[in-house]
Amino acid sequence: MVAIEQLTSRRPALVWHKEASLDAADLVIIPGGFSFGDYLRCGALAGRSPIMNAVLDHAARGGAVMGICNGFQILTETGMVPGVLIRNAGLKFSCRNIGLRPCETLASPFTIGLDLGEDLTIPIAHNEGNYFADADELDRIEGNGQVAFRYAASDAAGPVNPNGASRDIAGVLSNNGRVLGMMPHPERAMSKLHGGTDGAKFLLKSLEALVS
Amino acid sequence: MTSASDVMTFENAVTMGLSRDEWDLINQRLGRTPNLCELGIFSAMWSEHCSYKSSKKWLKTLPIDGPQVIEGPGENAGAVDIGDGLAAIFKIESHNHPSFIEPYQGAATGVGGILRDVFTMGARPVALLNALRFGAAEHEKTRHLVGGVVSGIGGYGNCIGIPTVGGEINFDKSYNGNILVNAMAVGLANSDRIFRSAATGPGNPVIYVGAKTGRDGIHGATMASAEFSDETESKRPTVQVGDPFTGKLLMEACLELMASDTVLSIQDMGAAGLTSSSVEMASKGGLGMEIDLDLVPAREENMSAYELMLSESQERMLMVLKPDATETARAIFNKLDLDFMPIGRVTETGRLILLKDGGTACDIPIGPLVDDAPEYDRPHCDAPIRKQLASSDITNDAPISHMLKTMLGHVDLASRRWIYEQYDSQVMADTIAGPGGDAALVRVHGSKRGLAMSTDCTPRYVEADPKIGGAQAVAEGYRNLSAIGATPLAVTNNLNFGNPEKPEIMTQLVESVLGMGDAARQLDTPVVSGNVSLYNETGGKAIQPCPVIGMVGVIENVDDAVGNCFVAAEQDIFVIGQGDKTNDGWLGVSIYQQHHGDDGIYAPPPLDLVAEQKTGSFVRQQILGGSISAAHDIADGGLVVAIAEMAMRSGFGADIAVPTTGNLHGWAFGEDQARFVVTTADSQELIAAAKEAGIEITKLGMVSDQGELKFGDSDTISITDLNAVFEGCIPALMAG
Amino acid sequence: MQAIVNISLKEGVLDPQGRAISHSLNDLGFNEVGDVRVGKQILLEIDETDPARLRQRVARMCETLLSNTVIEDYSIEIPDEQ
Amino acid sequence: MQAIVNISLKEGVLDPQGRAISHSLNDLGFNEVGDVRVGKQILLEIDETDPARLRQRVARMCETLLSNTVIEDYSIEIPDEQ
Ligand SMILES: Nc1ncnc2c1ncn2[C@@H]1O[C@H](COP(=O)(O)OP(=O)(O)O)[C@@H](O)[C@H]1O
Ligand SMILES: [Mg+2]
Repeated sequence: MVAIEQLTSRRPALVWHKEASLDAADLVIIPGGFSFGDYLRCGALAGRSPIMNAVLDHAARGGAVMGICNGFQILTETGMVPGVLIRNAGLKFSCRNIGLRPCETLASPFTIGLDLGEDLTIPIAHNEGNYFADADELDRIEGNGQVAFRYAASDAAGPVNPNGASRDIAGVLSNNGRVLGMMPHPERAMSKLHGGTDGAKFLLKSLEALVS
Repeated sequence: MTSASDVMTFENAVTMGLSRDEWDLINQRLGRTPNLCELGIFSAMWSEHCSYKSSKKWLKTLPIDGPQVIEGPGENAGAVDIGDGLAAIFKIESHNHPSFIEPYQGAATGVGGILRDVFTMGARPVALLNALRFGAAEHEKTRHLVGGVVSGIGGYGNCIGIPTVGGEINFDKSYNGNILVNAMAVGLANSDRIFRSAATGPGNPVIYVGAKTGRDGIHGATMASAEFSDETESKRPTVQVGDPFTGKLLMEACLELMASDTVLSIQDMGAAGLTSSSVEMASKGGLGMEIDLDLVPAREENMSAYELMLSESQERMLMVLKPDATETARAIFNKLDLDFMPIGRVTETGRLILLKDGGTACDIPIGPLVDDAPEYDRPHCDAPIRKQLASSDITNDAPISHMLKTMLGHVDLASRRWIYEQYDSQVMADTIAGPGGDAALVRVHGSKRGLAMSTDCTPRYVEADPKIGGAQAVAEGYRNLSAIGATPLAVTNNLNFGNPEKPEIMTQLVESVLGMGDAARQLDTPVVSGNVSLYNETGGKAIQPCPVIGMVGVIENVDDAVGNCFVAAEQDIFVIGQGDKTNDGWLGVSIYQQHHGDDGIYAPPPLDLVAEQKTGSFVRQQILGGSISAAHDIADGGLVVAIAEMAMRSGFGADIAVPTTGNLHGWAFGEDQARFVVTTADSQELIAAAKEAGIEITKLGMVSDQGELKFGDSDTISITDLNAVFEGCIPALMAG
Repeated sequence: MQAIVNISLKEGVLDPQGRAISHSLNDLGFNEVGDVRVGKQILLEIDETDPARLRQRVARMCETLLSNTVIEDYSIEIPDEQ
Repeated sequence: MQAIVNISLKEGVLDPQGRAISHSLNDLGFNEVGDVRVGKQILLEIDETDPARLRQRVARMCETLLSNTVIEDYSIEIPDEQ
C-alpha cells in the first residue's frame, strides 16, 4: 500500500476478503502475509475466499494481477499461474536479500520495461517458496516465455537458490502475460535506507506499462 | 454451596504448591475451608509467577521514575514518551518451562503472550525481540530445542506480521535441562490513548473476547514456579498451542475497538487465564466482579469451574465496556469470527463471585488474593569474592589472526544468521536496521523518527559477580543503542534465576537487581516493566543467572543513524574509551578464557558507570553530528573481534597497528567495558571533540579495500577465511 | 459420521520433510530407515448418515479445497462404512 | 517393510488448522462439516523383516523423534503384518 502510494501518489483501494465484487481497477495486487495462518497449504484457504471469484473474473477479462509471496501462492492455488509452491528445501523460513534476474518473456506489462542483463536486489521472506511443476510443464512454461524471474545471486552466505525452486524460478506469468506471481518482495526495497531501490524501480516500470 | 467432597484439605493445597502457612492464611481469610475452584485461584494468584513473592522486596528498589515515563511497572507493559505525542509501550516475558517441553509451541505462545500484553495497552506492536539460552552446543537436546524454539518464534511473529528485529542467544551447559526463552514486544500508541486494566463503574459489563477456552495449559503459572524434575515432562496438558491467525484477528479487533471511545479497561488472559485477569482488574479498581461461568465460550464440554478459571488457552482478553457500547463492539468481533460474550459485571462488593450450573462456584474476597499474597524476605548471603585472572597466566604467542579465526567459530561469537533469517525482520516495511546490528532500528510509520532497541545479558559475568553482571546488562544495552546514535530511554527486565529458597541463588537475585538499579539510575533508563522467572533448575542444579535487559530508545531522524560495518576505505579507525590502563586487557570470564577451555570463575571486567555514560553520550553526539561513519561497541571477544565483525559484514578490510607494550592477546581479546570502535572521515574533528569532552581516543588503523585484516606488518588473514568460520559455525551445529 | 482423508505427495514430487526425517532417524541410530514420506491426515465430523453420499461429498471437498491435485493424491476412508 | 505412523493432536489440544479448514469448508457451502482435526501421516520404508520387531522400533522412533507426546498421540500401522 505504502509502496504504491509512494510511487503513484494515489492511494490504492483495499478490499476485504469477504467482499464478492471488485470495482474496475488497473491492477489488482495480492500482497504477502499469512492469509488464514497459511493453514492446510499456504494460500489455499485464501484462494477460496469470496473475493477471489471477482479476481478470477477480472483476470478473465484481461485485467492485470500481481501476486507477491503469499499472493503468488494464492495465484497458484487458483490456477491463475502454473505450478505450485511447496515448503523450502531447507525446511526453514528464510528472510534475506537475493539477486533476481529478469528473463526473456512473452509480452507482459510486468517485464516489458526490465533490462535483461541487470539483476535486481530484492528481499525474500517466506517458508513456502519452492516452485514446483513437473518437467513437461516446466519445459512448456519456459518455451512460452512465462518465466519472469530467476534467482541469480545471494548476499554473503547461503545458496543462490534460497528455497530449492525448480530451475531457480522466482516468478512466473500467466499464459497471456497479464498475471504475475513472484516470491520476492519488491515493496520492501523502496529506498536507500530500506533494502535499496530495486523494488521501486521494478514496480514503477510495471505501473507505467499498466496505467497509460 | 459446596458439596462435602469439594472441600479441600492441606494435602490438596500442597499438590498445588502452597505451604502450610499459606494454607492457614487462606482458611483464616475465608473464615472457612476453600473448595477446589477457590483453592486453585489462591494457588495461582499466590504462585511465584503471579505474586512475585520472592522478588517483590527487591524489585521495589529499582528506579521507575523519570520525565520520560508514562507508565511504570504494574500495568501489562511499561510506556515511555518518545516525542510527537507518541508512546513506546514494551515488556519482556519468559516462556522457559513450556519451551523446554514443547519448543515450537512454547516459544510461539511466548511471542503471542507478550504481543497481547502490548496491544492490551492500546499500542500497535511494531517489533519483537528475544533473549535465548540453550545448553552446551554438543548436548543431545540442544539442536532439537534450538530448531524448535527458533521456528516457533518465527512461526508466530512472521504469521501475525510483526517483524522480529533483534535478540541474543548463548549456549552454556547449565541450561542443558532448563532453557531460557524470553520474548519482548515493542508497540506504539498515542500518549493520551493508553488503556489500563483497572475495572471501573459497578454494573458495567465484563466481556470475554477472542478464542474459546479449552483444557490446555491448566496451572501453567504454578508450573512456571516449580523446579524442573523428570516428572515435569509428564505434566502433559500444561502446554498450550498458539494460533497466530486468531491472534492477528484479536489484535486487529481490539485496536479497532480501542479507536472508539468505548473500552473502560482491558486485560489479556495470560498466566492463570481468567483468574488473574478478573482478579487483577477488580483489585486495581478496588471493586468486585461477578462472572457467570456458564457463559464462558468453551471449546470442550463439561469444563468445571476450576478448569475454566485456570485454563491458559491462548488469544483471549477480558474487558469492561461502556454499557451502551456492547453492540458496536460485538459487530467488530463478529466480523472477524471471534467470540464476543458478556460474561458478568463489575460489582461494588470487593468479592469475586463465580456462578456455575445455577449455583455459586466461588465467593471470595479479592483483597487477600492480591494484597495478602505472601511476600518473603528470603535469606541470602555475601556474594562470592573472585580472584582476578592475570592475562599472562592464560595467553600464548599465537598470532592474533590465528586466535581470531578460531574464536569466531566459538558458538557464542559466531554469526547468528542461521537464526535470524528465519524471522521476518522486515514485514510492515519500517525496519531500518534488523538483526545483526548493535541495536535494531524501526521507523515510526510515516515519519523520520526511529525506535531503537536491544536485549542484553552476559550470564558469565553475573555468575562471577552478580552486582557487576546486573549493571553490565544495562550498560551493554546503553552502549548498543548509543552505537547507532539513539538515546536510551528506559528498560524492561526479565530476571531468570534458580531456586530462590537457596541463599546463594537469592544472593544472585538480590545483587543483580541492586546492580541493575544502580546502572539504570546512572544511565537514566528507568525500569518500566519486567518479569521474573525463578526455579530454573534441573536435578537441583541452577542455571547460570540471567537477568536480561530489554532497552528502548529513540532517534529523531533515522537518516542520522549509523551501522556497525565499515563504509569506505581509507577511513581512520579509532577505539573510544579507556579500557585497562596497563594494556594487559581483562581476560577473566572472557570468551577468550572459555575458548581456552578454562572454566574457572574469575572476577569479571570492572564496570565504571560514569565512564559508560560519558563515552556512550559522546559517541551518540558524534554520530548525530556526522563525524562518526560507523560504530560498534566492544563486548564479547573484545577489540579485535569487534573490528573483525565490522569488516566481515562490509566486505572491507583493515590495517591495524598493534601495541608494542603490554599483553598482546589481552589487548586484542580483553573484554574491558565502556569502549567503542568507530570509523571517521574526519579524524581531526573527532580527536578534537574527544579532547574537549575528556574522552580517551586511540587510533587503531585504517579501513582498506584489500579484503584482509592486517595486524602490524606480518600478520594477515583474509576476510573470506574469517567469514567461513564465522558463518559456518551455527549451520554446522544445526546440521548435526 | 466421520470421514478420514489421507493426503500424500504424488510420486515424483520431492518431499524435503520426509528426507529430513529419514536423515535424523539415521543419525539417531535407526539405520534401518530408508525412504520416508510425510502426508496429512484430516479427520472430519460430518452431519450425514449415508456413507455413499458422504464419500461423494468428501471427494468434492478434496477436489475443491483439501488437496492440491497438482502435487497431491488423496484417499478417503469412512470407518462406519461396511 | 513399510510402517505407517499416524500422528494426531491429543484430545483437548487446540487445533487451529482444523478450525480454519472447517470454517472454510462451511463457507464453500459444505455446511454439513463440523469439527475437523488435522494430523500427520508418516510412511517409512524400513529394512526389517520381522513385523513385531518393526513395530517396536517404530514405537521407539515415535517416542524419540516423530511425535511430541506432550501434545500428540501416535498410532502405528504395519500393512504387511498378519
Ligand atoms: N523484574 C521486574 N522489574 C520490573 N517490573 C516487573 C518485573 N517483573 C514484573 N514486573 C511488573 O509486574 C507486573 C506483573 O507482571 P506479569 O505478571 O508478568 O504481567 P502479565 O500478567 O501481564 O504477564 C507487570 O507490570 C510487570 O511489568
Ligand atoms: Mg498481561
